[in-house]
Amino acid sequence: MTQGLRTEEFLVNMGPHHPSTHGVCRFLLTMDGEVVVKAVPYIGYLHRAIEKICENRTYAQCIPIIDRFEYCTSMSCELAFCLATEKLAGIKVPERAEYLRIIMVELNRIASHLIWFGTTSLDLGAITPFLYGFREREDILDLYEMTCGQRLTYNYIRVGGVSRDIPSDFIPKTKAFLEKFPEKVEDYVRLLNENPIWMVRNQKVGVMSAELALSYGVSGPALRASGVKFDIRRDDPYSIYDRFDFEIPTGTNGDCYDRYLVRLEEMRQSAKIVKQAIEQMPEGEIKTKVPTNFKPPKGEVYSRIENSRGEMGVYIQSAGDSKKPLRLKLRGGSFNQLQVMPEIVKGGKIADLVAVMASMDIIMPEVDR
Amino acid sequence: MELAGVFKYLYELLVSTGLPQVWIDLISLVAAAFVVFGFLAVVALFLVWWERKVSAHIQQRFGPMRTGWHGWLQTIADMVKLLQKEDITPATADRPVFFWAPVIALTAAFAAYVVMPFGKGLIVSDLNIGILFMVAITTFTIISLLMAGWGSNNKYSLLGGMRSAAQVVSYEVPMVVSILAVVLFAGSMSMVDIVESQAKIYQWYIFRLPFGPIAFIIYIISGTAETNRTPFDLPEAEQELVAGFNVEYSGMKFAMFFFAEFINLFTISAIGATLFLGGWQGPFLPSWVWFMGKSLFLVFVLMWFRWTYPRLRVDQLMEFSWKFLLPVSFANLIVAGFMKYSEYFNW
Amino acid sequence: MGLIKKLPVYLEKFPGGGIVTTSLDYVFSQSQASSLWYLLFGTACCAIELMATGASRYDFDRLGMIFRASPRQSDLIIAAGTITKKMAPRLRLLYDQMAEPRYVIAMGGCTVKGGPFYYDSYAVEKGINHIVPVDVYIPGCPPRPESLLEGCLTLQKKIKKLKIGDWS
Amino acid sequence: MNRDDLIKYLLENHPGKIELLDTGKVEPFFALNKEYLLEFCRSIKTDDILAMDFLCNIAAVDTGEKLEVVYSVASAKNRIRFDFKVVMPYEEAEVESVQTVWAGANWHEREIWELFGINVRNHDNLTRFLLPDDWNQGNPMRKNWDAPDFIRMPEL
Repeated sequence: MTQGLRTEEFLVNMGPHHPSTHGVCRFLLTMDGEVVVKAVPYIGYLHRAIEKICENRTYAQCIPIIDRFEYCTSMSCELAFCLATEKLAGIKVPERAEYLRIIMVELNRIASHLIWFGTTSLDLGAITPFLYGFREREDILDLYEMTCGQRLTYNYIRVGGVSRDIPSDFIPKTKAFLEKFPEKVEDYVRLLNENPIWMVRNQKVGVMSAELALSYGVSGPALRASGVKFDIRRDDPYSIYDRFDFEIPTGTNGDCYDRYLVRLEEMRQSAKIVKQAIEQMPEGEIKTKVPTNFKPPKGEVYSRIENSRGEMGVYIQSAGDSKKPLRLKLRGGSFNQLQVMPEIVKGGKIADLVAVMASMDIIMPEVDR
Repeated sequence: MELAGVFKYLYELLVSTGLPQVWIDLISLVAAAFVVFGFLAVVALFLVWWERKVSAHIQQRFGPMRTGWHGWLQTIADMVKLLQKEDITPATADRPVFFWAPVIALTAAFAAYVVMPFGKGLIVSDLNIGILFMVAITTFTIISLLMAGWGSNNKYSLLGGMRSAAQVVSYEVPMVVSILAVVLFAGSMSMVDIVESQAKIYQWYIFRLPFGPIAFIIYIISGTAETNRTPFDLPEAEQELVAGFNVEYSGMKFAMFFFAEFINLFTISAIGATLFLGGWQGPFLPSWVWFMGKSLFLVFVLMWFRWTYPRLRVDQLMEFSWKFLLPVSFANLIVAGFMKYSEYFNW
Repeated sequence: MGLIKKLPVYLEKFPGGGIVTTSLDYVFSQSQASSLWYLLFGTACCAIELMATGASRYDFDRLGMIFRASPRQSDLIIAAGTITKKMAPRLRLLYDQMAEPRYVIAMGGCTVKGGPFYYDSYAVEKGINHIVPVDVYIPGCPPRPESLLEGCLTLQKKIKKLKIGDWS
Repeated sequence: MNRDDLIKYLLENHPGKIELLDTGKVEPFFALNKEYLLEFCRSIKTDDILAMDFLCNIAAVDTGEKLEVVYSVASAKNRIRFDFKVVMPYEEAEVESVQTVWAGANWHEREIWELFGINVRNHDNLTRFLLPDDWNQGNPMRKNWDAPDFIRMPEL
């Protein structure tokens, strides 16, 4: 193409402050004109030493810190940590608390996917869907606020149950939200799915094969879009997910468009799960009594749940004689998804990098911790 | 109320002072320049506010509310604030290029209005090559964007400048070809002649089937690309290039780019209104009201595009222009030629 | 810039110049306060609340605040989220790239004093006030959009009191 | 494959090389010698019955007496998950890189190298990435680590 014309590659430093990096990731791009020849991610700009902090906190004190590990889905993080601790200490959770947890976590998945929907469309230049996504998210945040008083970092799910019962108007309001939410999703579908610009920007962009995804440990919607039907909620069921009826959407091509479709469908499925959980929820206790400074027996456990960005794992090692964990390691889906990025953006345009980054739904605190 | 009468009266007043003809011409030209300049400044201020309001209501919010009634003073506040800002020139910048880029952007944006027929008899200079002049002068904006991209000595601005150059070169062609179809039919390049050839509503070029609507759509698409607006806002794509060519500009220089952008938006809409929607032609109301109404309607359409569509990628943008718009516009030109030839269509 | 700064000095020499300076003060400070363009700078949890504040329900645009991606064109950094030791030099760089007059809002506990990451963290900068000068502190983890709006109104009040000569 | 079958299968296939730890949890937990690590990882990945194609996590642990590196693996096909760890004294803080088996191990290993000071043999890119580029205060996740500006939470 460029025979006889001397061209030179140049370096572009994208980030850590850049509108499309969703926080503070930095890419060092080697560019040939508009084409990305090589992309090297540099992380750590949000490394807050959460693991070190948690080693010096009691188990109850860890929960607020872990909230901030992945702030888009704080509820899931709490759930992952509490499940791991309960597994370690052998604590049983009351039925009602299990259902409350599921309702909260699935609503949180919807909220997180709405953030993804907004930022993705923003990254591809469509500003209005961003505001639509946040509009629906506010309704979910209202539900949380009436339950635990916080909008973003909840500290609601505790070891042994949940911190408090839901108020009396929570159920009707949730039902009202679930009633209108599918229509809103249809709005997004009408706005973007068939939009020719949206399609050319996303289809055949950032194709990730199933083998590549698995070898890099990519999980969650990104893995399912590559055609691997793997969902921890179904394949390694935790809590009470085996009682619900839901589908696991998968893609075929593993491109940005499939990842988009998979996430849209997941929002619908989550709404379905919440609906079932509300119907099945029994009355009763919401918390097993656990002493404030309880000391789990000596042991170690790795427990994982399906977060909205993939597998969220918590590894806890307990020394047995301490009220603090000896080691707590958090594993977020974005960590592996960012790692695979250089492989799949190679040879694309700089605009494709933005599209891929958006469709992977990378969120930096999960990477940096 | 026709504004042309007012200007005629003022001109006669000037003549009656008995000054030599040279002075009269000079004074009237300078006065016309000031009037157009002032008018455009008001239009640009209004458009910025309007854009924010339109976007806000599309997005189910209010937009500026606290600076004046429904925020109508917002743009003025923005401008006064930008005036107060520190004027930064990066140490590594190519200083003259960096300095002159916004000036050229603004000048090119204003110069287009020499041949714009604002109303019946309201035109600064009715050149017989009016539309050619217009197309030529609006292209100057690109030079300024390239200068800004190069002069800033920043990789993002350079990419932005390059993108805008490539984009405008490729969209200029279908745009001119679609305009040519109109010129062919009007038989003149003078803006006034073009407007006068669309006296009745069925004579508006947009209603002349089949070539009119196609030419209009091609024109609007390439016009959106020329003004660097979504879905073709690649030169300043926030998510890719931070702010594109103007990433290093601050204060008044940025305000000039900002102004030029909105004046260009109005230019594209005004040309569209003149060529396809009958310009100032229309019943009952004064001619300048019709002109403004049609232009602002087109501005609204462009804003609607901007707040609805995602952005194209740079290679897709080029493909769309060269592989789709250009062939269609040529075919359209041929159709227009046949129609002109056959008396039947020539109403 | 320098000229505008010296304007009151020249104007006061004329009779009635004081009135002009006072009304200029008013116009300038009002316009600055009502058009605070903020830099799109968010690192952690607070960035989500910042986005939510910009979205439909709370709508930053009502106050005339829109985001700019380039620091050159923005007047305000809303430091939303934890600033780590690795990020601190970048924040300073961004601040240095902004054009005067510029303002900083420290949003959230992390930027005020390290927040929940004050103890036992080896990587978090304990307060951004020793990186950049801060105008308004907003506590909370993360602050609600209402408190962010309140913080912006406080900043506006602060700016409205400024006189022409006061700029740094 | 249930828990007992899995334990039996693994112990039969790697006789004397791996040791089952009693944690009482659903997923079995093994300990193995660090010389055997790479071979073990290869074999469980290529094994048709196991096909552990998914590396969940690598966590390094400083227990105060010794260092441990814990690998959590899963199979997306066969719904199997188990963990294994290598234990080493402080003086021999070194493991073999498993990124030839699972490419995603790369960053996890960089992390344990940076935060725990455990050297990773045959790793292609052991460079700073979580800590600032000019970091010179050692490996902060070690238990005995301390620095002048490191403030411990007071006991309540």
